[in-house]
Amino acid sequence: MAEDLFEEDRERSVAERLAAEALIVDVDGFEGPLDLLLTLSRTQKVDLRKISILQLARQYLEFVERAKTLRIELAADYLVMAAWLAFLKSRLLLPPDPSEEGPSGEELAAHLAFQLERLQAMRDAAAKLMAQDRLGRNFFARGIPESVERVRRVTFTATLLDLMQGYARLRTRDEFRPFVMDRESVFTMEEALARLRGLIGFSGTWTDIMSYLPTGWEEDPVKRRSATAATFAASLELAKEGKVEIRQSETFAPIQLRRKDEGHV
Amino acid sequence: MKAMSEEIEQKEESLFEAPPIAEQERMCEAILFASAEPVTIKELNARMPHGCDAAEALVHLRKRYEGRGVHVVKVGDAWAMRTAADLSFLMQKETVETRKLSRAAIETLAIIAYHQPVTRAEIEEIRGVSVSRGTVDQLLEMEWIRFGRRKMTPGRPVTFVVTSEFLDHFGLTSARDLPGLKELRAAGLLENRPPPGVMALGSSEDEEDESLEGQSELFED
Amino acid sequence: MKAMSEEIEQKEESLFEAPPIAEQERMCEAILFASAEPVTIKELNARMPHGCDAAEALVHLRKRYEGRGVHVVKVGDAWAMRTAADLSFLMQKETVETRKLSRAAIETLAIIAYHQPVTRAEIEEIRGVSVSRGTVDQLLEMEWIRFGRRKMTPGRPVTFVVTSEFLDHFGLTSARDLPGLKELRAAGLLENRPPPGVMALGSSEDEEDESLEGQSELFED
Repeated sequence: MAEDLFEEDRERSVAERLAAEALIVDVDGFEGPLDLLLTLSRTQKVDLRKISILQLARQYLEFVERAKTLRIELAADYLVMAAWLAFLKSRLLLPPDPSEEGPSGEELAAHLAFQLERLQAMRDAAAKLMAQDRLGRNFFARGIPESVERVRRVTFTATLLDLMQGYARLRTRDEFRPFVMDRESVFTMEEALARLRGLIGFSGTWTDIMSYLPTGWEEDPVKRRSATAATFAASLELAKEGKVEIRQSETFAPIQLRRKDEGHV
Repeated sequence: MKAMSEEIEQKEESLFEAPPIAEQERMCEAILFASAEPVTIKELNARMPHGCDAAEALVHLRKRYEGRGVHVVKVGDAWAMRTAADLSFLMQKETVETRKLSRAAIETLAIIAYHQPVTRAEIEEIRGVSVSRGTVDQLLEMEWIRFGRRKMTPGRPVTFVVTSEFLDHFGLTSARDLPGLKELRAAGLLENRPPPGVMALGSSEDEEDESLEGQSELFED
Repeated sequence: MKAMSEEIEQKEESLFEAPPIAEQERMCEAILFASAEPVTIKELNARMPHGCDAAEALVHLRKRYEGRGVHVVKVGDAWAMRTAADLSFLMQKETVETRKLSRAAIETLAIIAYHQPVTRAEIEEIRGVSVSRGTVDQLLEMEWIRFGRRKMTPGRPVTFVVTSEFLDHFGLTSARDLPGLKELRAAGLLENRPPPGVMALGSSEDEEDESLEGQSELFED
């Protein structure tokens, strides 16, 4: 390969050099280094299978050099390709070193040639594809398609397990209840408050708050406790609002309350 | 592309000589097929090479489609192709969708299966809610339940029983094959009850929100 | 309406006896004729009365339309009626302006069609440049390509394949009918030859994803 190097050089006409130069200006028009290589390869005017990769590498490196002198920024992948081609070039020019690992220069060159040929083949195929008779251009579909009415039929299904679970759910519903607090013996503060508000107007004198417990809540200790607590809390609330006064003579003595009149201080 | 330019040449030639009638028929066929609207004879003639006689071509085309799945029909003063009226039933696509029965339907069905013959009032008593007409209708329509004998009680209410289609669907020989509560429990179908006594005090404010539905959801999975 | 209910009756009867083949041919004709999109044999059979054999009816129908202005064509596993390509000169009125594809999109489309199923890395390896998102998006949006199976290689990359819409648009029965496919394969240009050694070219960093198998799967069956 090294021998025909100079011959190739001589063969390059001025016109081709000019063409290569023109490419520099148009670097944006290339779709990557492989596209550029393919374009450069056309100057060789040979079948891609017989292309001289060495010559192509030189053309490419020249291109990159020119771009540099013209201060054209080249994308990184163009530079990576340049480095790789420089490496390839040295491999192709130097006699093979038997101690060296890895593929030979010829193998690398053959692969690059294959890539170029494959890219070219895909471009040709793309052109052929686009030249096919095409729907809406060369042949046509029905112009008035008749709409297909969709009739949707729904069928319902259930499994035996669904059925049994459904029944089990029903039959065991009464056996237990979800988290509901038993409120039968609870007299809430809201209830006590409502009750006190209604009664307080008549309480001009000190009265034991126990006398305000609702009827029916005095006997059962559970109910009594709840009602007492609620009534006491309610009376505190009313005192806070300035509606009543509360007093207790000593610890555990009865708690008394009376209406707070405007006149009282 | 080549075909197209040949055709253009032919078009120019045809200023002097019209294509054979069979070819004209083909042209009418293609135009009527592809056109989004019915096409008048005038328009056909305008689109076909000079010297063509669309009216004559249509006579042939019409005859060719006689008795076929597609007809050449006149729409106003224009022509179109339409599928044959007797094949209109083909212009619908049936899609079958399978859905799970609603819970109300399953529960109603279960009660009928376990308690048959059973009246609507009895179903309602067991479910604790009224049974909607739609639910019963759906089960009747599916032919999984049918009316049984009237009950010899005041008002002689109708009863419901399950059908042999029901037994077929669920792979049962008779409704007596349905597992009982004990077996359901043994099979682990009733195990998901909440442990008793774990009442959360603070969370009980919204108890009135809880309906029967909400409650039994707890046991579902 | 009367005709339709008769037809439904006929449909039910035909559980036991299919209509004569000439009638089935008419039915296929009507269905294909009415549809702008290709219709699969499966759908044809689903829409025709029980017991019909759409595949057989289509053989007859196809023959009947040979040389006509409208053809019966196969698109993937579906069938459609299309006007004869040689009459395209009559159809200027119907021509739809298709969106112009970029060179990158056309090349990418061709690579997918000829190499399918193919990964993005493989496309990039062939083009020597990274594939922009927009290009793939555009082709996906046009429904000319779709995602294929993942490749059973490290990283399990997704693959792209062409769709039946692609075949329909380019008048191809299957991807095997792509122009020049045989020659390309014979020349070894559809092989995914890994580069010798470890030197990677251009953007093919992730070439270890690429395996030899799978490339020609589509064309094998």
